Amino acid sequence: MVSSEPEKLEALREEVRAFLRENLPQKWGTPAYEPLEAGSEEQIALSKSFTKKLYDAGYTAFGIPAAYGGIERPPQEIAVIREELRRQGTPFPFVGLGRLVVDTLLQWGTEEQKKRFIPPILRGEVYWIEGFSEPNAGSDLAGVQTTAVRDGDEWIINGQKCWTSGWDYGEWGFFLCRTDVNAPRHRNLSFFLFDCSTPGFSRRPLRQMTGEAHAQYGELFFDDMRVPHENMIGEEGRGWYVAMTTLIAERGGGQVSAASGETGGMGLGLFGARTIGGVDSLIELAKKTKHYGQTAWDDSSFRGRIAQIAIENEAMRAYGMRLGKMIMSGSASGNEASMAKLTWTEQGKRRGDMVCEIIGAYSQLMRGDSRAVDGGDLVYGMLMTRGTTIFMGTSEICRNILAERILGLPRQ
Amino acid sequence: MVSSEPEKLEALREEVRAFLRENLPQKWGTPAYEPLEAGSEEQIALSKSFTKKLYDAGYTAFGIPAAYGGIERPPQEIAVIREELRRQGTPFPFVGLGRLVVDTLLQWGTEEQKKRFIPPILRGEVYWIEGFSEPNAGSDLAGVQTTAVRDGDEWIINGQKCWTSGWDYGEWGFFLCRTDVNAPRHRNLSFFLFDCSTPGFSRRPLRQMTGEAHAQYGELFFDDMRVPHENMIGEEGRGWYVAMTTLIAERGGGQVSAASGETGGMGLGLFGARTIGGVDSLIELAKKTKHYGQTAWDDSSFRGRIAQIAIENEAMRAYGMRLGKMIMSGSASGNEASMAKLTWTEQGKRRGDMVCEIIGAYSQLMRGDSRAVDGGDLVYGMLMTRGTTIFMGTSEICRNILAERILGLPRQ
Amino acid sequence: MAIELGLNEEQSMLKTMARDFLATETPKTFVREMMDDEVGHSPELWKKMAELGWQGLVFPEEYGGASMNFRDLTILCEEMGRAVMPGPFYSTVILVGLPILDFGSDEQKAEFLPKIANGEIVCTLAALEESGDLWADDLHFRALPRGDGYALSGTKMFVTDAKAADYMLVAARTRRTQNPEDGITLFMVNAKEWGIYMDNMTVMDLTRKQYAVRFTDVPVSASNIIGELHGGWPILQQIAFKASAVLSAEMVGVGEMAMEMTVAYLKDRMQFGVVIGTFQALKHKAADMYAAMEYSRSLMEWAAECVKENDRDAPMAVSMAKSYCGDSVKFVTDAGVQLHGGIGFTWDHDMHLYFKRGRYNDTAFGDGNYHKEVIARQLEANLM
Amino acid sequence: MAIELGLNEEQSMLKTMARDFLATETPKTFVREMMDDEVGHSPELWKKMAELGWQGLVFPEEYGGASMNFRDLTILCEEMGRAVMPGPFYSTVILVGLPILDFGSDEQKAEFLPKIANGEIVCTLAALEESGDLWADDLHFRALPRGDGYALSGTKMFVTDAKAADYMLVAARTRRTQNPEDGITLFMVNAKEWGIYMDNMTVMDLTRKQYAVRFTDVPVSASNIIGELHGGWPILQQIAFKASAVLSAEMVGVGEMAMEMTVAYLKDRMQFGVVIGTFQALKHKAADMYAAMEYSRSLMEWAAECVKENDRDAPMAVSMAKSYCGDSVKFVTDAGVQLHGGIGFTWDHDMHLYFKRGRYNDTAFGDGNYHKEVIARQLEANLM
Repeated sequence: MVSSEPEKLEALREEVRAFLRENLPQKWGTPAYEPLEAGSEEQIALSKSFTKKLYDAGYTAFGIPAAYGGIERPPQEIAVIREELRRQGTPFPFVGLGRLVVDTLLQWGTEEQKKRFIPPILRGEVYWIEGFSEPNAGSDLAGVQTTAVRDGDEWIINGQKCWTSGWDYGEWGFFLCRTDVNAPRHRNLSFFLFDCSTPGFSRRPLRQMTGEAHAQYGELFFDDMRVPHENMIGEEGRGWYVAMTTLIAERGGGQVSAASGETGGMGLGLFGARTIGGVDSLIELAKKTKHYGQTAWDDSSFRGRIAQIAIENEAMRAYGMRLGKMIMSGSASGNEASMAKLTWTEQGKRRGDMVCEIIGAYSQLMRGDSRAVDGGDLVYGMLMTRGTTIFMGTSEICRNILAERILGLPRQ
Repeated sequence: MVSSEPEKLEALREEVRAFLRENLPQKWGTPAYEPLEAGSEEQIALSKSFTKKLYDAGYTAFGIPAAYGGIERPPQEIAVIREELRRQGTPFPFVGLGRLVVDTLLQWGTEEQKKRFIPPILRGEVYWIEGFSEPNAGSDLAGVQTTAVRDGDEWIINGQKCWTSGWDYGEWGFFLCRTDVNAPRHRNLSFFLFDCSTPGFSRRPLRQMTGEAHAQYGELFFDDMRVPHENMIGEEGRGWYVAMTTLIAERGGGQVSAASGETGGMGLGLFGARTIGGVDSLIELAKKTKHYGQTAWDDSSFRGRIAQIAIENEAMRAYGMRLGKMIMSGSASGNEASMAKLTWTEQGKRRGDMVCEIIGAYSQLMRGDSRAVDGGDLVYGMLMTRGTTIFMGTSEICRNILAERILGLPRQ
Repeated sequence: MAIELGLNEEQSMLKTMARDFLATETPKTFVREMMDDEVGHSPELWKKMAELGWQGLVFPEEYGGASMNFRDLTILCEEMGRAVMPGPFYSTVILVGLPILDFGSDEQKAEFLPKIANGEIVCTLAALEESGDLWADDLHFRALPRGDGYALSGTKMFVTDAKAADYMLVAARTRRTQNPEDGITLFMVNAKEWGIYMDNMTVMDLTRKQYAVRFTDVPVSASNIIGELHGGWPILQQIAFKASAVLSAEMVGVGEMAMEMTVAYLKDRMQFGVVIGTFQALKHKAADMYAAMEYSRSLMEWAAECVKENDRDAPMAVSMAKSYCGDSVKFVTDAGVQLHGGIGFTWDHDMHLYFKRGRYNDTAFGDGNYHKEVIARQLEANLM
Repeated sequence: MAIELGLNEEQSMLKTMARDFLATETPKTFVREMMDDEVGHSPELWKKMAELGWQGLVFPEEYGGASMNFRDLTILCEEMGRAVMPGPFYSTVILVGLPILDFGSDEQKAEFLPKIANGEIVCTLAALEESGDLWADDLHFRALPRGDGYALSGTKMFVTDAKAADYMLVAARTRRTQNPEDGITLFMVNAKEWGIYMDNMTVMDLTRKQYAVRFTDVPVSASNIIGELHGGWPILQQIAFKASAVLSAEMVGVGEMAMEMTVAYLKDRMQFGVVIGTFQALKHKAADMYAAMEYSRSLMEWAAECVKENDRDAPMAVSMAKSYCGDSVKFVTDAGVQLHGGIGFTWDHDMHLYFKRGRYNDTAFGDGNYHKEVIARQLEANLM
C-alpha cells in the first residue's frame, strides 16, 4: 500500500501545502478566523475564485472524464491531495450545487450537454440552484405540480418552488416539473436546466426559524418562463429518475463526492461557515464552561456524550472510505448516501442540544449579542440542525430508502 | 381533602398495618426475604390463601358491585388501605389472571355468569389462565385460528394457544376462537371460559430465553375439547370486543386495577418475585459496586440515569392517580393502559441494561451461581424485560393504539 | 393529606376562562408584534388581566387579591404557555409577587401587592450574574452601606422584562463570609432610578425579553430590604422552587399545544396521496409525544399540589416535574418541527415560538441535568 | 501509510472459506450441544480448524503458522461471531497465542506456538479476580518464590474455557510496590497441575464458558515467565488491546447475522394480512440496525488495520470500535428479539444466542462506558 515513488508523493504533498498556505484566507482554521456571511457577495466571490484556483492547480475534478474538463491522476496522488485538503479543513469545491449538476449530467446528459455545462462548473464560474421542493411536494417529490407545456422548441413553465438555498445568487438552476398531466406517477416528470436571467422567473426570500435577516433559503416563481428543449436532461417523462441521481449526489453519495473523498457532507458552502461542533472545540467548550463549581468536562456524562460524537465522526469517516471505494468500483447503489445524511444530521441535533446544555443560560443568546458564546454560532447551529433533518430528504425518507432500497423491505 | 373523621381513618390504618404484620411472610420487604419460585406450588398456595385473607378483611374487591361479592367502602378508606398495602409492597391480589376475568365479566357477562364466576375469583379460589396468542396470531390477535364448532349446547374446540403464563397451574381459562369462518374480520370470533380439567385439553411448557427449568409460559392444545354454550361471554361473533376489555385490563387499565390503585403493573405474581429494580435498590447497587477505584454512583451518568428512572416512576404513579380518577368517572377510554404498559416495559429494559452495565463482568452470572449479584435476579430480570415489551401487546401495538384510538390518527 | 390530581369544577372554569381570554387577547399576531417590540409589554393587556384578577390571583383579599391558591396559579400559567404569551406576568407575579407575599413585612406587602394586583406596576428579579446560574458562589454584585441605606453596584444578567419593570428585586452581597450563602440581601429597587442602564440581550425566545442591567451607585433604602439583611439566599431558593413549578406548568401548555398542532397537521397534510398521519413511523412519534405530555402533566400537577399543600415531598416533586417537563417539551417541539417538515422550519409558522419558549423554560432555574443531580443527591440522602 | 478498508481478494477468499466451513461444521445443533456441555470444546472441530491453519494463522511459518496478518485474523473471528461458534479459539489464540508471539522468548515461542498451531493444545488467560475488571489495583493473586520457581495461590475468576485448557497464562503479583502496575508477572502454567480446582460459573452466554479457578500452592518454573519478571502489566494491556479488536470483529459478525435474520423474518412473517416488513416503524428500526452495523464494520475494519499497521491511532481506533460495536450489537440483538415477537423470546429460536454472545463481547475488556472514558481522556490529552 506504500507508493512506489514516495519522493514524488512527498513533493506533491509539499506542493499542496504551499498552495493552501498561499490561497486559504488569513487565519483560516484558527478560532480567530472570521467567516464570511453565508450567501454574501464576498463569500460567493471568494468561493468562485478559490474553486478556480483549486481546479487550475489540479486538485479537484477527479473521477470526471478529461473530455469534460476532468482531471486524471493516479489514485495515490489523489489520496495525498485529499488528505492535505482535509487536514486544513479546506472547503469543499464547487459553488452552489454545481457538483450535483455534474453528477446528473455524467449519468443522463447528452454529449453536447456535458461539454457545454460541466467545464464551467469545474472552474467555479456559475452558481447553481435547485428547484425540487414545492409547498405541496416535500417528502413526496414525485408530486410536484409545476407544469411545463411544449411550444415548438421551447417549454413554457409555470409554478412555484421553495427551500432553494442560495436562491438570490443563482445564475443557473435545475428543476423538476410535470410535462404530462395524464401519465402515471413517476412517468410524468421531466428535468430541466434554466438560466436565471430568463424572463418570467422571479424569486423571494423564505425566512427560517433561525431568524437571520439574510434568508438562506428562498422561493422561486415561474410565470410563463420559456426554457429551450435542449435544456431537458434525460428523456421526456423520465425526470424522476434523473432527479434520483441528483438527490443521491446531494446526500453525498455521488461520483463527484466520492472522488473528492467527501460523503455525507452537506456542502456548508465555501468559506461561509466556520466548522462548528468539531470534537476539539466541544472539549474546549466543556473545559472552559463552569457550572456550580465544576466544568462540564468534569461531568462524566458530558465526557461520554462527547466521546460518542468523536466515535461517530470516525465511524462516518471510516464508512466514507469504504463507500468511496464501493462507489469507485461500482458496487454501491448510491442509496448509502441516505445513511450518511441521516447519521450526520441526526448527530448534529444531539450535538447542538448538548452544546446548549453546556452553555446553560447562554443558550438563549443569538448572533448579534456581544456576550454570546462563539458569537452565537453555537446556538444558530443548534437551530439550523432542525432544518438539516428535513431538507434533502427527511430522516424518515432516508430510513425508508435504507429499508426499501438496500434491505429490500416491501414498499408501502 | 382531609377526612371529616380522621380518627376513624387512623384506626383503619392501624388495623391494616396489624393485618399485614400478621399475614405477610416473615422478612417480607427486606433483602433477607427469599421469594418463592414463581409458579411453584408453594407460591400458588400462599397466593391463594393471602388473597382470601385480604378479601375477608375487606381490603380488596373495590369497585365491584356487592351483588358479585364486591366490597363497598368510602373512597377515603380505600385510599388509606391502598396506601398501607403499597407501603409494604403488598403483592397485588388475585391469583393468575382472575382480575381480567372480573373486568371482562363486569362489562360483558350475563347476570348468571357474574354471580357464578366473580365471587370465587375474589376469594382467590381459582387460578385463571389466558388463551389469546397463537403461533400465527401475535400482534394480529384478530387472526386467531383456533376453531369452535357448535354441537347442540356445546362447542367443539380445536387449535393451539401459546405464551400462556401459569399454564401448568391453570384451573380455569379463557380463550378467543373463530366461531364463523365466513364472517368478516373482527366479527368472526367468540370468547369462552373453560375448565382445565375438560377432556381434550393438554398443555406443555414453552422454554424462554431466560433458560430456567420451570417454564413460566406454556402452550395449550385443544383437541375436540367440548365447552358448554353457557360459557360463552358476550355475543357469538363479538368475541373480539370482549377480548379488548380483557386486554385493557391486562395492560393495567381496567376497573379492578383502577379500584386497586394499580396501573400498568404487570402482575408479577403473588410472592413470586422480589421487587427488583426499585430506585433504592439501584442506588444501593451503584454505591456498592466499584470499578477502577470509583463506585458507579460516583459516576454522574449513572446518577442521572437512576434519577430519570425515579422521575419516571413518580410520573407513572402520578399518571395512575389521574387515570384512576378518569376511569372511575368514566372519562377514560381504557386505551390509556397501553401507554402505561409501554412506558413501564420500555423503562424496564433500560433499567435492566443499566444494572448490567453497573455490575460489569457479573452481568454474565445467572441464577444458580453463588457469586451472582442478588442471586442472579438482576440478570434474570434484564432478560425477562425482553419479553415484557412483546407480550400483552408489543410496544409497537401499544403505540398504534395511542396514535389511532386516542389521538385519532388514521388506521393503516 | 391526600394529593388530588386533575381539576375541580372551579379550576376547570378558570382554565376555560383563561384559554378563551388568551385566544382573544393574545393571538399570534399580537405575540409576533410583542416579539418585534423592544420592551415586549402591552399595558392594555396588563390592565385587562388585572381586571380579571390574574396578577393578584393568590394574594389575600386584603391586598387586592383573589385568595386563590398556587395550584390555581399554575392553571393560568399553563394557559399562558399554551398561548406563548409574552409580557411580564411571570417576572412580576412569580419572581417578585410571591416572595413579597412569603417574606415581605406587612408594610411591604401593603405597599407592593395591591399595586401588582391592580396592574399598576411591573416587577422583575435581578439575581443572575455572569455565570447565568443561581449559585451563591457566583453572586458578586455589591451593596455598600450609604447613609441610612445602601448603594448598589455591578451588573446583573439575564434579567427578564427589565425595560418594562417599575421595580426590580435585586440580589446583592452585603457581606462576605466563608459561607457564600450568607451575606446576600434582596432589595426592592425602583427601576427608574438614576444609574441603572439596561442593555437588551439578543435572545432566541423573543416572547421573554432579557436584559443585562448595570447598576452604578444606585441608592436604595434599608426599608426596601425583603426578608432579613444578609438572609436573602433562602428567599432566592424559594423563588427558584416556585418558579420551577410555574415554568413546568408553562411547559405543559407549550408542549401540549405543540403536540396538538402536530397531530392536526398529521391529519391534514397529504403526501403520496394520503394524509401523512397514516405513516406508522410518524404515528409512533406522535404516540411518544402524547405519552411525554401525559406524564409531564401528571408530574406537574403533582408538583403544584405539593407546593400548594406545602407537602414534604414538594422539593422532590418540583425537581422531577421541572426535569421531566423540560426534557419532554424539548422532545415534543423538536418532533413538532420535524413532523411539519419544511414549513415547520419557517419563521412564519408558529412552531418555532413553542420550540424556543420551551427551551427558555427548560434552561431557566436549571435544566434536566441539574435537577436530576439534585434528585439523585436527595434520593441518596433519603436512603441513609 | 494508508489505511485501506474493505477486503482484498485473498481476504474475500478467507472469509468465504471460513463461512462455508463454519456453516458445515458448527451448525446451531452443534452450538447447542456445546452449550449443554460442561466443557464446551470439540477436539474434532479443533483438529479440523488446525488443518485449515486457523490457530496459527498469524504465526510465522517457522512456528507452524501461515504468516498472515492481524486483519486476516479478524476476518476469521468475525465469521466465528456470525456462527456464534463455541470453543476455545479466542482463549487460545487471542488471549495466549498472540502475547507469546509478541512477548515470549524464542524458546517459549518454539515450545508453545507450534502446539497451538497444530491443534495440540488449548490455552487460556487467567487474569481477572473478584472485581471482574482488568485493573492493576484489583490484582491480588500471589506468586511466591519457591526453589527455582514460584508457587501460585489465589483465585482467578471469569477464566474462559479453563476446563478445556492445557495451559493457563496466569497473572500473579510477584512484588508489591507503591505502583500497582509494577510487580505483576505472567506465568504459563500447566492447567493439569495438582492444586488447581475449577468451578463452572453459571453464565448467560453458554457459547463462552467461564470458570472460577482456585490455585493452592501450584508450582511453576521461572522459565515459564512470559516477558519480564514484574513486567506483566504492559503485556496484559496489550492482550486487552488486541482482544478488544477481535471482540469487535466478532460483534460485527454477531450483529450482522442478527440483523439479517431479522430482516428475513420481516419479509416472511405475516400479520394483518401482509408481511410485517410493510410496517414503517419496523422498517425504520431495520434501517437503524443496518446503519449501526455498517458503522460498526467501518470502525472495526479501521481498528483492525491500525493494529495490523501498528499505527499510532490504533489505541483510539480500538477503543472506538469496541465501544461502538458493543453499543450496536446490544441495540441490534435487542431489536432482533423485539421484531421477532414471542418466537424471538424462546429458547428454541437462535436469536438469544446472538443476544447473549453480543453481551459477553461488549462486557469483556470494558464496555462502551469504559472505552468512552478512555477515549475522552485521550482526546483531552491530544488537545494539550
